[in-house]
Amino acid sequence: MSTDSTHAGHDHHVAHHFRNAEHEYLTSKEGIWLFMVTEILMFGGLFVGYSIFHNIYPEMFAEGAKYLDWKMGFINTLVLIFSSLTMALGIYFLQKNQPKKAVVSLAITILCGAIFMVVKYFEYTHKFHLGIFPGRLLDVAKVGAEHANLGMYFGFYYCMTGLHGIHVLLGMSLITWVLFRTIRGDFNSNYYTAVEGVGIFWHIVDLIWIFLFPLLYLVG
Amino acid sequence: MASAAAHSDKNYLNESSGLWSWLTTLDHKRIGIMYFIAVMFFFLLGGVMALLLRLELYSPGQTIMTADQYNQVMTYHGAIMVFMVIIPGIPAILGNFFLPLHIGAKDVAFPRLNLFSWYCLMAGALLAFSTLFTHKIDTGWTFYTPYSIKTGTSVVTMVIAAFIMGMSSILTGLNFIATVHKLRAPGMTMYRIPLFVWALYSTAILQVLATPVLGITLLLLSVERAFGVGIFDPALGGDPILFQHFFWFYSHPAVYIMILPAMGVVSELITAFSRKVIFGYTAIAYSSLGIAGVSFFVWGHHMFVSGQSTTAGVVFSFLTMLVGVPTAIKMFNWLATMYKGSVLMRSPMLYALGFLFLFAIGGVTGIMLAVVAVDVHFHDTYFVVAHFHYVMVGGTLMAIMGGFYYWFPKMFGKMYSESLARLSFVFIFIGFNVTFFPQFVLGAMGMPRRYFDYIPAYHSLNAISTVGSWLIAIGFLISLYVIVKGLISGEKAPANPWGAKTLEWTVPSPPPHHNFDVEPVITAGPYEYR
Amino acid sequence: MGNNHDENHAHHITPLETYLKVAGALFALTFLTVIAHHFNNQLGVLAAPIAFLIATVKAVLVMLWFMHLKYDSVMNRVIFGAGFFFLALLLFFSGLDIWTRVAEFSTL
Amino acid sequence: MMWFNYAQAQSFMPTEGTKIASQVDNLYGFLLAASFISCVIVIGGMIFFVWKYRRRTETDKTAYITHNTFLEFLWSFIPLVIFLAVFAWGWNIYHDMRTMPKDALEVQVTGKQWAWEFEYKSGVKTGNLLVVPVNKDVKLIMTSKDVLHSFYIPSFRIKQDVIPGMYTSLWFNADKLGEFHVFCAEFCGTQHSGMLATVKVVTQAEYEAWLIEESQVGMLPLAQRGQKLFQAKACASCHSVADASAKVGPSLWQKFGTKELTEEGEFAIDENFVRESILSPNAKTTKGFPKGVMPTFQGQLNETELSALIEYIKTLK
Repeated sequence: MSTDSTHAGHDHHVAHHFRNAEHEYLTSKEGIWLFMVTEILMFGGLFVGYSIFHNIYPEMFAEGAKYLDWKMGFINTLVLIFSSLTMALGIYFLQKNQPKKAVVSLAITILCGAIFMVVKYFEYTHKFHLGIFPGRLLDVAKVGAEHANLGMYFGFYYCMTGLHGIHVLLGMSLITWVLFRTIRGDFNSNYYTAVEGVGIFWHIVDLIWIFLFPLLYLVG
Repeated sequence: MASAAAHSDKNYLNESSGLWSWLTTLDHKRIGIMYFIAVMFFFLLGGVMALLLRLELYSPGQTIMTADQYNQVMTYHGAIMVFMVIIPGIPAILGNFFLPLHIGAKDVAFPRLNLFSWYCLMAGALLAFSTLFTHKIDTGWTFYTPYSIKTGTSVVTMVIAAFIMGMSSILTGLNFIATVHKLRAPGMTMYRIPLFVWALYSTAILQVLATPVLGITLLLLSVERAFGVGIFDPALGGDPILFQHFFWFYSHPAVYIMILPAMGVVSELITAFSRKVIFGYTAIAYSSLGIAGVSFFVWGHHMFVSGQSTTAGVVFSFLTMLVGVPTAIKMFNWLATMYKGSVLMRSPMLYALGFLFLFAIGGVTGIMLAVVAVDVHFHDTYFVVAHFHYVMVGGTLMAIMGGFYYWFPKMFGKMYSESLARLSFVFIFIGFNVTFFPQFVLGAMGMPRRYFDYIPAYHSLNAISTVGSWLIAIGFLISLYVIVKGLISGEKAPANPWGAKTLEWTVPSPPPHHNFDVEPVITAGPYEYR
Repeated sequence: MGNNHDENHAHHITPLETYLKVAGALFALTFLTVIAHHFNNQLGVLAAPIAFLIATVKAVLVMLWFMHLKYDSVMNRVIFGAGFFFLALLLFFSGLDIWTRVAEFSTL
Repeated sequence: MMWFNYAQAQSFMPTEGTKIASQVDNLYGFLLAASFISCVIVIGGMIFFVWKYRRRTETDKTAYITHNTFLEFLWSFIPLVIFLAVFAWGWNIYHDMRTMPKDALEVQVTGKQWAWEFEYKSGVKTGNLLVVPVNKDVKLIMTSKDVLHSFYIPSFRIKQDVIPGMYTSLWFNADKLGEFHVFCAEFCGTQHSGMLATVKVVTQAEYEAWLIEESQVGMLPLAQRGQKLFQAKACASCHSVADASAKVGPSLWQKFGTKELTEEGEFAIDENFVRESILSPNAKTTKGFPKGVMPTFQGQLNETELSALIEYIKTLK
């Protein structure tokens, strides 16, 4: 959304239908926020479904939560919060016209995203190993599940963490894109709309995880 | 105006040429035309399917297709008309073209996103049509579980197609909100924007807020089919009624995504052809917002007999009644606009009056359906089919046609044959009533919808309805001829053939690439006929 | 709305210190969540509300400072808030149906 | 034709078979009248204005009327009052519809693709035929075996979706003797429009006699029991028995003892073939008919019932 600009070297060119750079910045930012609302509502649908079925089958959900290792979720929470900080710092350094520091911050953010995905990978493979798959693929006998429809809990688990994981990957590629543009010198204290937009997206990813962590790992 | 018309012969149509210049254009006007071409094609396809359905229902028993084929054609007719015609219809064609012109902007806020959303619609449509060559789906456009989980057809492909088309709709809405908020010309306050823009704005809010929930619902349905998660599958402890809640949370506001822009068009037409200031600008503007707001509270009226709780049924029935009020306000305001006006019956006005006529009937039958005890009888019968066709076709399609004839001179810089356009209206209007009025009676007599076959008592009314569908087809064919002939050999259109007051008529026809050579400064409301 | 903003308005820059404080608070709250989790049995029914209360506080911190909503326009705050409002609506009405449904039991 | 045998249409609505139906019709009548008046005001007003204020000259001056608060209040408030009134009226009737009577005659209803099964407390089972005594509260406890269906009796103005995995209910008190249509009103696949049943309202004495007759099915000769079973399981909605016409499945008329070309090869139709076709229908399917359409009856029929069905199929000549 924030890409309606031609990036010719260092000077940002304001698109013809805007009055000035500030006009473009404010409009782009509103566009980004509107897009974030759709993200919230899409994830929210899953949260609503989760809370309704959690209410209908509290014991089954409690059983499901037992198969999750809260330590993994905890580590990932810390990693994501740290990445959110470095993302915010990336923008801060651009505002201060310190692109080198911004590049380092953004690189750390991508690294944190990668760590998050690696931890997720180990969590997933461990579950697959135990026969814990979503829905009817869940091997009730192998898992030794007490509730026959335990697959529903893991349906939610995989849908929510999977969709979140896709967003993490998406966020990482977006940050990589602004990272390269920062190296190229596209951004400075006068123009950093794209970084700000990607930042907001990355914080949304963090925001969703902040709720997923207690929902899936702790409360169950 | 005169100086503007004489200004230059460069306009958005001939400013660059070649197919590639169209496929990569960022000009909102060209994107509007591209939507027009695509939607017209989809409409033709959906229309042919409608004719086939009516032909099959001409008499009881198998007439021209088997039951399975009927169910497939019924599904595609619904899905095409909803996702590819009526939802993108007015916002994406007329909205794209005229929203920036109406508020004095050079383009929409995010032109690339605008083009991208056209490609989303195309990608979704292609994916949807791909299912025609695999296992044609037969769930109806509503994809109700558990049938959509059990049927052995390409539901997942279709659902992903709908997801992508939904994305197109979201992006259009997002773009419009930002445009209305940020790109208004100096002096163009929110109370000076034309009512069409108010309607598009309200629609855009719905598109942004409701569509994501459809997205997640459809994704969950795919997951349900792939992994049997059981959220919507009763066999696995899920709740099929919850699917309906999620589905209608989007699809009821979607009904207003379809009708609100139509109301906006009608507001423009009535004031332009009565050459009189709109009556109750504020009331019409706020009733658009009001309808959009309340539409999120009423979805349960699609589920009065679904097995949802009695309490929920009563609450939803009550809230539904509230939607009726802003709708009534609009109807009366339009009437009052004509009072002491100078009414000219050109073809766009005919369509606007046709809208009023059909929407009045669609509206009052809507109230009948909102009364829960009466709805129990009418639910899922032809009464409902007739009702929503009166609103969607009689309402939205009439407004599309009217708006298109109104703005045709501006869009293409040519005039069309007025007499043939009127003839087309006569066929569509009469044909429409012949087709759908008998369906109210059929519904009251108890004929359920989505029926391939019916008991002989329903025969004569069904036959009348089928004959009516042919009249509609003739009407649209005439319109197609009018458009093609106008494009090829229409007279050159002046900048303002109707003497209307909104901003788009101050620029030459067709408008130049950047819309306004000098940014307009606005000092008065949009309908200053003094 | 967009017409009369200050054209040369300099964007608000949150001090580095504030970012670090917010991050510190987020880390602390995450630890607090886990600590509370260890007392689940003692907390009983309060366990879930406490966990979500902490999560909400964290979310608000992220939104206000990391996402700069504290210094953003009212419109953007309203837009973002609308998302949560309509989500609550979906939950409320779906729940209204599900929790007021009177189950019919077969007598056969 | 069938319509008139069943119930005569009265002024575009089906016969009122219950008191609730008359109440619904009264409300509908009111709504029709109110709607007609509103349409006359709106459409009539529109036509009048269009004619009265038609453009006479190109330079017509029009009045500059931007709004009128009192009028606008009136046409918001009056509709609101009417809407709330009809809402309350509708709620009242709906309340009666949804309040289940105590001590009602309870019948278990099962919807399946594409037939209705009814089971009475005495164990009598029927297919697509619901027999009830007149002037007695009847409560239907309904569920579905596969997908959503909707149980709809137009003459009683009642309708309720039938949902797999849960029970929904309906009640009625028929005050007219006769036969009434039952439709499936929720889309359920290929034969959705063929999923019809009949409600037969009879006197209490006739009802009791019918129940006894039905419960003595066990005494009947094997072939006749098979015929009853064939009806109760609604086999006829997919298989014709009187001629060779194909429905959803192949005709069973004059089939026994012949050879059948299936997707898996040619087989003689003997007792074992029929048995297998009932219990595992997808093992061999007749050429030209898709697999996976016929549900299995494994576990739903005992040995005697199977023999009865086979015996009945033998008699289709």
